[in-house]
Amino acid sequence: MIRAKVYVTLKGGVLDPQGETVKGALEMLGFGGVTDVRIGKFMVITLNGVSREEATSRVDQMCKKLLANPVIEDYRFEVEEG
Amino acid sequence: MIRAKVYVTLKGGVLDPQGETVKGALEMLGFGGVTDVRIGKFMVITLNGVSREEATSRVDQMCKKLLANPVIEDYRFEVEEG
Amino acid sequence: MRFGIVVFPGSNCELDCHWVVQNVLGQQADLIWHKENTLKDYDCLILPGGFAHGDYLRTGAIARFSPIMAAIEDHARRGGLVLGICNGFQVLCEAGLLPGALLRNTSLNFICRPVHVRVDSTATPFSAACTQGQVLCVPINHNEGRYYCDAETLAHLRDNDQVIFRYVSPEGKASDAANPNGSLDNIAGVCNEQRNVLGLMPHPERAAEELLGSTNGLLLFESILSYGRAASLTRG
Amino acid sequence: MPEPPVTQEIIAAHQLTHEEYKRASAILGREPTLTELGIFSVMWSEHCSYKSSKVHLQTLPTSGPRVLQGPGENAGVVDLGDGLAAVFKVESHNHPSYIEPYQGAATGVGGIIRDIFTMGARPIALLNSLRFGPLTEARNRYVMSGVVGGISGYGNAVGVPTVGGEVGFAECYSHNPLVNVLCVGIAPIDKLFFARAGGIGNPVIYVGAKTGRDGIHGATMASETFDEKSEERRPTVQVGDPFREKLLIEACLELMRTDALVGIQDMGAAGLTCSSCEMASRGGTGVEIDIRLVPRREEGMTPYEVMLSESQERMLLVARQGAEATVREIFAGYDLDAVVVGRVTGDGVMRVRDGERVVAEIPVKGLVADAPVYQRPAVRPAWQDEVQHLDVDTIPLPRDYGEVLLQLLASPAIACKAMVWERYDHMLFLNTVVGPGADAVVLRLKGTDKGIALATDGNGRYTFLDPFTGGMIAVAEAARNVVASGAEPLAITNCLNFGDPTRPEIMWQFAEAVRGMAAACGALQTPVTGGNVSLYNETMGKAIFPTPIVGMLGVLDHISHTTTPAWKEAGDMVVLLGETREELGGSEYLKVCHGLVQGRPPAMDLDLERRVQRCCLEAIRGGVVRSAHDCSDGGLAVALAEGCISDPENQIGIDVSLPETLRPDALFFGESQSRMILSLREAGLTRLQAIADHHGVVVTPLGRTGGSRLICRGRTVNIDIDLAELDRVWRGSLPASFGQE
Ligand SMILES: Nc1ncnc2c1ncn2[C@@H]1O[C@H](COP(=O)(O)OP(=O)(O)O)[C@@H](O)[C@H]1O
Ligand SMILES: [Mg+2]
Repeated sequence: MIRAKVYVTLKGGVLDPQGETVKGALEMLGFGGVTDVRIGKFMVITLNGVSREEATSRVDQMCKKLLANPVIEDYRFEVEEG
Repeated sequence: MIRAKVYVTLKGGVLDPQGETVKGALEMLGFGGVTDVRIGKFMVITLNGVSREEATSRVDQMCKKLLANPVIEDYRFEVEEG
Repeated sequence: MRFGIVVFPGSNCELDCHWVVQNVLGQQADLIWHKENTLKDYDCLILPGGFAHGDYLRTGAIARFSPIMAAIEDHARRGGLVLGICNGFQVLCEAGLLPGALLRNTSLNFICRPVHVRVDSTATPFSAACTQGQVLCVPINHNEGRYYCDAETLAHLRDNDQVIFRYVSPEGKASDAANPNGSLDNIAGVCNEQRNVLGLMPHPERAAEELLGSTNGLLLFESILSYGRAASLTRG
Repeated sequence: MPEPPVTQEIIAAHQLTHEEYKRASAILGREPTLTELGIFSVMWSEHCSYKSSKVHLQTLPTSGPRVLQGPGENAGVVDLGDGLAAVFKVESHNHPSYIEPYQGAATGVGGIIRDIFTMGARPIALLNSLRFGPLTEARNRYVMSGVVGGISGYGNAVGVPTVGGEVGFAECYSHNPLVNVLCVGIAPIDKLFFARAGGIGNPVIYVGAKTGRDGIHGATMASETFDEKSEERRPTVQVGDPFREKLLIEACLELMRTDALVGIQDMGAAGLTCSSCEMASRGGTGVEIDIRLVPRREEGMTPYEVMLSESQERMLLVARQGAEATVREIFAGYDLDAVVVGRVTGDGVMRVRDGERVVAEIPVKGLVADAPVYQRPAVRPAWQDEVQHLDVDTIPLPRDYGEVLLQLLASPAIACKAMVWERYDHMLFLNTVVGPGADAVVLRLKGTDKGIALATDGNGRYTFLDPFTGGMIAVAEAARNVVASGAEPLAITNCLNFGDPTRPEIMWQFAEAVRGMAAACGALQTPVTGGNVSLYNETMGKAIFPTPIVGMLGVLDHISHTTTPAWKEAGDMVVLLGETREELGGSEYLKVCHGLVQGRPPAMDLDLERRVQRCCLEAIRGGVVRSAHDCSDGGLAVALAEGCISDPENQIGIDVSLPETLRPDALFFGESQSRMILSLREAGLTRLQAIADHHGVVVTPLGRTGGSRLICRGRTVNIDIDLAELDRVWRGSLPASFGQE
């Protein structure tokens, strides 16, 4: 069994109103010192019956095709066995 | 400067319609071997002027109070300096 | 004219588009399930509003892989008209038939209400019946309507007169206050370079009958019809 | 795997009383197994069995010439003419919405929609009736945002427009918000479906989403009061999937166009258990299910868990033998499961197997028809006299009536709710002729000249002060709202939100409110076609205001009769139908300006109410009326202000003079019932007078529309406010509570 952890984040220049709102809410709750909040997606994909290399290349394909939109997002992932 | 990476995921038994739908889409696209997809949030919080320990305890409080919904979500985070 | 209305799982404005095309305009319209692989000879395809695949992951992200999409691309390549309304616009962007992407509204809230949009180009088959700079009152209904593209694309869109609709005040001024969702440059609708594919966030089919409050949206449909009439004339 | 033995603790945890446990054992002729215990427990919960409320509900009038289906099915059905039927019902999701506001409200929307399309109707609209604690508290704002977000998130995505509703606020809802959702659907009269398991040997088919461990014990949870420990039960929260539900609607409606279907029921509270045995009970049959066949999304689920799961977006249906393939094919087209899980049997038994092993075997009649019914003690509380006592002479008259009007317009109960309904798709299907923001919503019926009108209403404060009157007013006001929109009221659905029924004072409130509703439904000829009861709305021993919510359905013979509250043109006459008495008890004015929840609510004369409504409707149909508005919360002054500003595109002022025959605060802010404000062209006045005389209704000319100010002249009262100021206060108040602008 292989678990891939995929992180999809908004590209640098893209406004993240959710992050801004959370930042504002944290300040309102009295949490000081927060200078930035960015919110992205965290996906855990479980694969069966594939090798680590195979999984790595497949997950990369998944990200390119479906999981991230290159116009607005970057992605990154890790693959773990076990 | 401290960067906290926060991972918010749905609790085990909680239905993840989004994950299920993405799983179905991956299958439709011909990606075999995917047995499960779960989708959560990935947040990056930048803090200034606090120690690592201080940041750790603050982020934990943030998660408890705001970032995760304890009814249906779990959270986990890492704190990095620099 | 013959209209084809594409139905994705989770679409929900297909019957409304069908109603307007058939009962208000008196034209023929078919509903086309997304699992179809081929298209009949339609003059105009409509990708309606709704929540294809629940809007899960990203709006339109999964729908763009529907079997019907290849036929839609083909139709567009051959110069056929494609109108994406709201979710349909999102699908067309994901599919690369239109530039840019649609992000979550800056208010983080779903918004359903009439807004004012200005017609910034009448040089499309979808806006020819309008006058340049005309202000239309048409409802929006979305959670992800914030148009975004990179600076280069934006410059290109402007240079090529591809921004067709902008959110404005009732007096026709584009301002932040008149921008309901934080769209870049107040963009409410864009077309492709060939000008035969249009996507817009407002719902013209919701402004097509006096009984429901406005007929401003009919101008889009009327533009399409006169384009169709002209085309059939030249075709002989 | 054998089930653990049933111990005293387990019985207690299932909230069966000793007597109920004995009764269950007697029905079985032995001790129940764990699965059986679970089944009895949910079926005999308050939520499913109506054991405390049944005796009272039976007193409601439920039949009439237009009623095609009264209580007893998934929803009520009313004949609209032209071969069309309206299917409608309201449902509560109060407890789940407190625990998880977003998902609680979302799954509430999903649940009520299933009740509608299960009857063969396409759901065309939703309304919601919400109650929250004061928005000055962060937790209440969080709950309200979550609930509104959940309704928006689910309703919009499932593709059913949310066209109206109401929102109210009071301290008592802080720990017990109310989330009541109404759904209406339209079906051809000859294509209705019922929840009956007919035809021995017919397949029982499970369709929709897979089963997980969601909400196990949700039904019993909905029948408990809250305490600090409730937090621990949180994992039972269900998550809604509007996308799957949308597919389920389309698949079911497609199946209903074939002849494959015999009976169908949604899996709501108590899931597979409730749907299967209720269908068997209605069909006079038995049913046998093998839980091994049930599609699941989690591993290792026990029979108990499968039977009690409240996973959403599932339906159970009975098909004709031989039609299995048709069913499978249709659902496969929508990528939904459709699995034969059992058969209809002739032995009147609900039999649950886990493969070969029988894990439950219960006579259906015992479980459903012989469920316990309680005539619980009902006693008028000692404090009732005290709260009803009001000495108006101790209430100081306001110094500045304009200031009071602004205060009332800013009160969240009265303030503009656009912030809420702009988050709902209220235009889908192109039927919304009058959307949220008017007295009632009006939807056209495509293919006919007709329309339907819907309104929800209920005043917890009135009902708290006098449950009988409160019950009457809930019905009367809902009807008045529907009349104001140009429709004739036909029938109601209702949701009864009350506290702990084992407390005699709560039971008294319940009985009285139902008695009031029954009286009003009788007088106004609007029978009850169904509804829902939500009890145990208390936290730490404190109950909510008794809050009956009425959903009224009306029909417009012609859509051109549609009428809205806003003035149409300057120079029109504005008149009051009905009479104003010196009634300040229970008013919003007393609450907002004097901090009092005190006195008797305004009196309700049902005969007068009927005459006022008939008069208004006749005048509308006769083409005399240009605008009509019910005069309720905040009284005359607020109703006049709303007439001026409620249409943002066309705000018109008014200038009225009133003879001060009563205390001026009662005159302007009192909430006397059976009053409506109409505007009309001057030339129509004689005609209106004639109609009013015929119905024995008093018409009082108040003044004329025009200008850009609201001006009220009296001897001591002088209100003179710019409309822009009224508008700013009224529209800005709710957003301001949430820190916006
Ligand atoms: N307050 C009420 N007034 C009239 N009928 C009611 C009321 N509450 C419940 N009922 C009727 O009792 C029946 C059972 O309701 P319920 O268990 O809520 O159905 P469902 O499981 O479909 O939601 C329905 O026919 C419903 O209309
Ligand atoms: Mg039901």
